[in-house]
Amino acid sequence: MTSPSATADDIVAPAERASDNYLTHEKGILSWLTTLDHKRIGVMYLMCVMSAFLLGGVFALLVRTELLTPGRTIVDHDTYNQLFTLHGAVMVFLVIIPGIPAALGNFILPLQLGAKDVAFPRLNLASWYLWVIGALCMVLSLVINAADTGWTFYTPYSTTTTTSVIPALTGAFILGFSSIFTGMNFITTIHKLRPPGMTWFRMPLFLWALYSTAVIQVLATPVLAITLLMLIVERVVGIGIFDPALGGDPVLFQHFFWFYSHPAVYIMIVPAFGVMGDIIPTFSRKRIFGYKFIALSSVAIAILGFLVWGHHMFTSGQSVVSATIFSAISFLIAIPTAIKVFNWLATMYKGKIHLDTPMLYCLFFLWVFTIGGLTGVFLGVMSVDVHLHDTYFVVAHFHYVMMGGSITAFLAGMHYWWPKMFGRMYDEKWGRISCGLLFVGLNLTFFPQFVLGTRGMPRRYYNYLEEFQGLHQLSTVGAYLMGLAFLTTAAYLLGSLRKRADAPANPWGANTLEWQTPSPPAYYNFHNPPVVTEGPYEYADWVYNKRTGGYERKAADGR
Amino acid sequence: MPVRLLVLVWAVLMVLTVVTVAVTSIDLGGQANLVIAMAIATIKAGLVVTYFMHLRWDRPFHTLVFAGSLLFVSLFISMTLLDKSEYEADIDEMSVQKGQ
Amino acid sequence: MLDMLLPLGQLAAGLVSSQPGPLPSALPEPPKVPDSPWFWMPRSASNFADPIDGTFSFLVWVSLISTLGIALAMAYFCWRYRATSRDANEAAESQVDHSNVLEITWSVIPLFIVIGVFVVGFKQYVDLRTAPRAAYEVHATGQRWKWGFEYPEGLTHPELHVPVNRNVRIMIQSVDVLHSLSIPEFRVKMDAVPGRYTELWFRATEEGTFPIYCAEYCGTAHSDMLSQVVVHTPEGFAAWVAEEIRKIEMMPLPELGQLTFNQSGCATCHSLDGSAKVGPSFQGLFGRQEKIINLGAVNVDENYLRESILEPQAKIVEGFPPSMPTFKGQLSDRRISGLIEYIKTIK
Amino acid sequence: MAQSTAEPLADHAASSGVHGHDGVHGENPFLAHHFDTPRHQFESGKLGIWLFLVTEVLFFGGLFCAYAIYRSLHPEIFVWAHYYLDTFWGAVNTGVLIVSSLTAAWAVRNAQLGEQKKLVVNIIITIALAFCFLCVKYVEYSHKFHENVLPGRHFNPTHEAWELESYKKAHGEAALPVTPEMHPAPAPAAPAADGVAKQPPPGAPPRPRHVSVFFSIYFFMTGLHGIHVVAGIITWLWILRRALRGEFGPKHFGAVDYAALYWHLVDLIWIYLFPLLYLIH
Ligand code: HEA
Ligand code: HEA
Ligand code: HEC
Ligand code: CUA
Ligand SMILES: [Cu+2]
Repeated sequence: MTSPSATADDIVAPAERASDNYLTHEKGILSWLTTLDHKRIGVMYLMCVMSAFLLGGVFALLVRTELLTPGRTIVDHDTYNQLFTLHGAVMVFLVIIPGIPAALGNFILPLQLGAKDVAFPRLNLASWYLWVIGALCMVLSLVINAADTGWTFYTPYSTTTTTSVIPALTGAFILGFSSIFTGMNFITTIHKLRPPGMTWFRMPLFLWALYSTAVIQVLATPVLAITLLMLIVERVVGIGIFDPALGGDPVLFQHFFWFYSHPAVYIMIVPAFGVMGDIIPTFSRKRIFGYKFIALSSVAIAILGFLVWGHHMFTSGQSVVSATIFSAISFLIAIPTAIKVFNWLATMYKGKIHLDTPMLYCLFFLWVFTIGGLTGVFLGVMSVDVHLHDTYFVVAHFHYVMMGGSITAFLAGMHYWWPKMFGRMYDEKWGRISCGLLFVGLNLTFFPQFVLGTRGMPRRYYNYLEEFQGLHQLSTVGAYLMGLAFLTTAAYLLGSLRKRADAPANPWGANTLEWQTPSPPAYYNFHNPPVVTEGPYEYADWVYNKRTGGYERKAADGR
Repeated sequence: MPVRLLVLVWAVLMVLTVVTVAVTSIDLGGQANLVIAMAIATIKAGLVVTYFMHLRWDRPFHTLVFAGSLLFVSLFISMTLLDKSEYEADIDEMSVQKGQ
Repeated sequence: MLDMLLPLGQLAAGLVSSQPGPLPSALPEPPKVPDSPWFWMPRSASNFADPIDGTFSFLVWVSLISTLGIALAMAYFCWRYRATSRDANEAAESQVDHSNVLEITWSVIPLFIVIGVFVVGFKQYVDLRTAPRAAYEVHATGQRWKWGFEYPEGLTHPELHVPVNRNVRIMIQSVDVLHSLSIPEFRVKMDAVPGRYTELWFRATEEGTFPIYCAEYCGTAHSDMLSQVVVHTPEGFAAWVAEEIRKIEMMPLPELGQLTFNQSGCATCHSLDGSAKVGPSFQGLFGRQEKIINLGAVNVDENYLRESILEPQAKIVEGFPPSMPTFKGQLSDRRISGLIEYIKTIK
Repeated sequence: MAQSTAEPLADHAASSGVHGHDGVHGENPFLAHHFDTPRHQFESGKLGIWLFLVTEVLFFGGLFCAYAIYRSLHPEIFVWAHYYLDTFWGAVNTGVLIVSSLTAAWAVRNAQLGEQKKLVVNIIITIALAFCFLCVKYVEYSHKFHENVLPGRHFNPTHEAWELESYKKAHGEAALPVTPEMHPAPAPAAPAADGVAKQPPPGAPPRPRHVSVFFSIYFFMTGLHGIHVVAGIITWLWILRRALRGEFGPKHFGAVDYAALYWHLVDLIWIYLFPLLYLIH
């Protein structure tokens, strides 16, 4: 994308980089807490999401440790139930739903689009505060007497247990609004704040993905909100709609819950697809393959994703007719996803591939997500799901797609944009080592769970039969390995912040607009609005400059 | 929107409200009353959306957005109702004990 | 292949202490998972096992081929088109960026595959959900945290016993929260939903003993809500039923009471050693004075005990929640008398 | 006002993409730095508010779904319980909201045309009617609280449906005077909420089980709607303040338009709630 003025004004050699950027523009904690700058809000989100991930990860390690032996290992029944509930709820509501859109997306979206900010900056800040309040409610539940319902809050257990379910529900309710606000903001921004020349089909795929995600956030999350509200009221006064003792129906709750929570899994994965779509072409120095197919398949996934919720309920007593419809549409989702996977692969064909950390994570994603997605197809087959439902096969499926898919893409994006966000390069060698460690750890943790599942081991089990011990132990070792990988990652990333700013404006030679601002970007993003004249994946004009360690645009006359 | 149109729409809305109340007192048998009440409500809603909310003159995209929300609500309700046959009549007869 | 890595896990397990967890309620010892001849699935012991395993292995092959294909292509591209260094500023060999033929190919082939598995899965599912009319019918009740099976012969037992090669239909119900009756060796599973009946059916094709799990989360002892299914020869099954009925008829009352105490889940809430659980302990209960809410002291005699079991809400002991379920209609008269006699013996 | 809501905005071409210098728009205090023109800002806000309305529709959609399911499962409960609701007050409130919708729409027009006085008047009427709506709701609610017609487990009405005026009006002859003999002493101890009912007069149906659920749904739906009305009042008060300061005019009326859109949605939801809750046959 050419921006005639951008070359002159915005791309500044590192040595003379303006000391005035969004990080330094204003000082003091208060300037952060009251900021309306999307970049700062993005960074605050990033910090919060990472802390929540640490919390969720610690719960995961406790869960895995407990499962080392068939009987009691470190905690008792009830504590175990609280641990996996909080692990699931924290990871889902606090980590991956806001993860890519609210943390990375907030920072990148306006920059990539060529806008000065999101459409509603105040709403954006409000969304962050809601996240914080929601997180505090979750923590409150943890402190009082953590909920033990599972992250799915199925009735009538959730309406009768004595643990503090209400704070957890309130937390999720508030987090839902945080997510809705982000979605509304992103749709409006993409519709209304595109600069001249930025047509829909010149938008980077990350933006297409965020757009599709925002559509789901806006359409699905309100239903979660009302569901949780009904559950809260049920607990307080006994509303009866989900209560069999009052003529209600517990299965109805499952319909309500999954009407949100299946689309929610696409809130988690579609932005990850977007990250892939930006990184793979950059590191292959080649135009993305099948741009329109990838862009539109995101939209297709977003819409079809609403019509498959019943595949979580094949054994719930749901009617055969409903089950059939839901199963059929679940399979249709595999097609747009397949299109994406194969197009990414084809992008690498005849490229020039640089295997830096972000790209390694993308390759990692490509393989691991495919396994996760394909096992989703196993579960979509009604008869096979009857056997596999609520076993560790499901646990393995969703960790392959959520941990191996979303979180991996989140890491890919974080490494890719880290220099842009903080103006520092991280240690490349440690980046690759940690990535490899995580790859081994992930497969060692979750592959044995597929085997456990097909052999009949149910999920949410505190005690288990001795025959399953070997596989559980492998899984636990893998989890420790992942913990190690995250520790090293945290160490070198945080370590990089202590260095002097050294990142060039465009270390990877990407052609999307965010790389045409200095690293870190200026407070107002662009001095002059960029004018876009070409697609986002044209690399011919970018030349590596050894002195700055980054890419610079060839002058128009071919000098 | 000219004031006359505004007031006209308002008048129609008021009349429809009276009609819907009046219709209730006549038994039309079966689900007919419900269907008529919902039809009238939908006409009223349509008037409010097209005129009071200016959708008629607004960008078509906003109509699409709003219609989309109605589409998804109706998908939600209809797919859930589809499952109704499975809810059993004897739910009532079974006494369910609540543990704690 | 995985098994070679197992010592790793043992090493980790050595680092933390291990104590045996509580035994599954109502079963003397945990069920055993019989050895399976396959890596993925458990033994196949019902009419559903083979068809479902067939679909499953087809999917395994599809997945194996897709993932290996993708991995190989990825590896090959990374090697064949590797860049030497950023400094070299190499351009890609080609900027080819679309091919409708390819797009259609890789949409249509998966489409055919998924349509295929959908149709097969649908047929099998309809089969799973439609029980044949001529079937031996057993009622299963899920209750925190035990299963109860009621046979048409008027027998209630915590284990599921069935004859081999005969259609068995199980009507499932729950009296509290959701549970799910899961028998992996049969490849069947169905939720127990309070307020309605659900059903599942199978025809066991192999004699033996297979575990039953509760597969829907139901609270504290969800993971202990185990039972087992015992598949007999037809004669063996008849003999088992006769024997169980005889046992109950012949059993001296206190022993029958003890059996009932264990089978009906009283132990979940009542201890025998004086410690209060959900409800009061049975130790020294008979003949004692109990403080009843709104009534004051009441003598614990036979009538009181009978009423406590049949109409637990009528008199609530002070200091305890009114949470005891009624056992009216669930226990025979003889069993209740047995319980009373049994409680008398606990001093 | 001409044919389009956005018509009066005669701005320099929004599409030219020419920003002010440095993103600071000296001339217009209401224009945020990331928008090109007031029209640009207005259009963005408008899309934003429509998206917000979408979330509201889905939010209430969930409730309507619960209503639909429960009603189709237990129609008898709805028939029985609706006698407790006063159609008259429901209809009055419907009228009140429709009038307030009119004034809200009118206010938008006033703002667009810069009719400051009329704008203020219309906003005040809208607010007044909103309060009126709440007052009627208060009357209805307090009446029910008084009679212990409460949601969920607190439901324990002092009168059976066939003892109510509304029932007698509808069924004339069935509503025989309830004599003491027809009231055997109520069963003791058992929680009176559900199940145990007074004896119905001949010809009248006995109370179905779980009538309380209707009131849970009723209070939940109308309560949530009432909260939206309160939010609307707060919004309108804020708009009123700005209108009194003369902040609105042909170039800047976005806030009035957005508030009105929200207010119409609140009206729209009531348009459905009214027949679904009050007009059950
Ligand atoms: C990021 C989150 C995410 C994603 C993307 C997915 C993607 C999919 N999921 Fe998953 N799923 C979850 C998160 C996710 N899921 C979670 C959290 C649960 C459990 C919740 C709980 O109970 O706690 C769950 C549970 C779950 C179930 C219920 C299981 C049960 O409880 O019994 C089912 C059943 O159909 C299912 C199906 C699918 C399908 C068909 C896809 C598809 O979208 C996958 C499509 C992808 C591919 C197919 C791979 C790429 C394609 C190719 C390489 C081409 C070749 C393909 C073919 C030949 C078919 N999922
Ligand atoms: C995003 C979603 C997500 C993620 C990432 C994970 C990650 C992990 N999960 Fe989780 N899991 C769920 C979502 C997720 N899970 C859900 C929804 C459930 C269902 C809950 C339910 O049944 O209700 C579940 C359930 C679940 C179970 C099943 C429990 C049961 O059914 O009994 C198990 C068991 O092994 C498990 C294990 C793990 C492990 C080992 C990881 C590991 O990948 C974790 C590794 C992470 C760490 C070890 C943290 C290290 C972090 C740092 C060191 C900090 C770094 C800091 C900076 C960079 C600043 N999970
Ligand atoms: C879900 C928990 C639960 C189960 C299962 C249960 N009880 Fe109870 N039981 C209670 C509670 C709580 C009380 C005290 C409150 C009351 O009096 O109802 C109680 C009280 C009693 C009493 C009166 C005790 C006294 O001190 O006066 C008897 C007798 C009794 N139960 C017998 C049984 C028998 C026999 C069974 C099994 C067939 C059983 N209970 C199963 C919870 C349970
Ligand atoms: Cu019963 Cu889990
Ligand atoms: Cu799903």
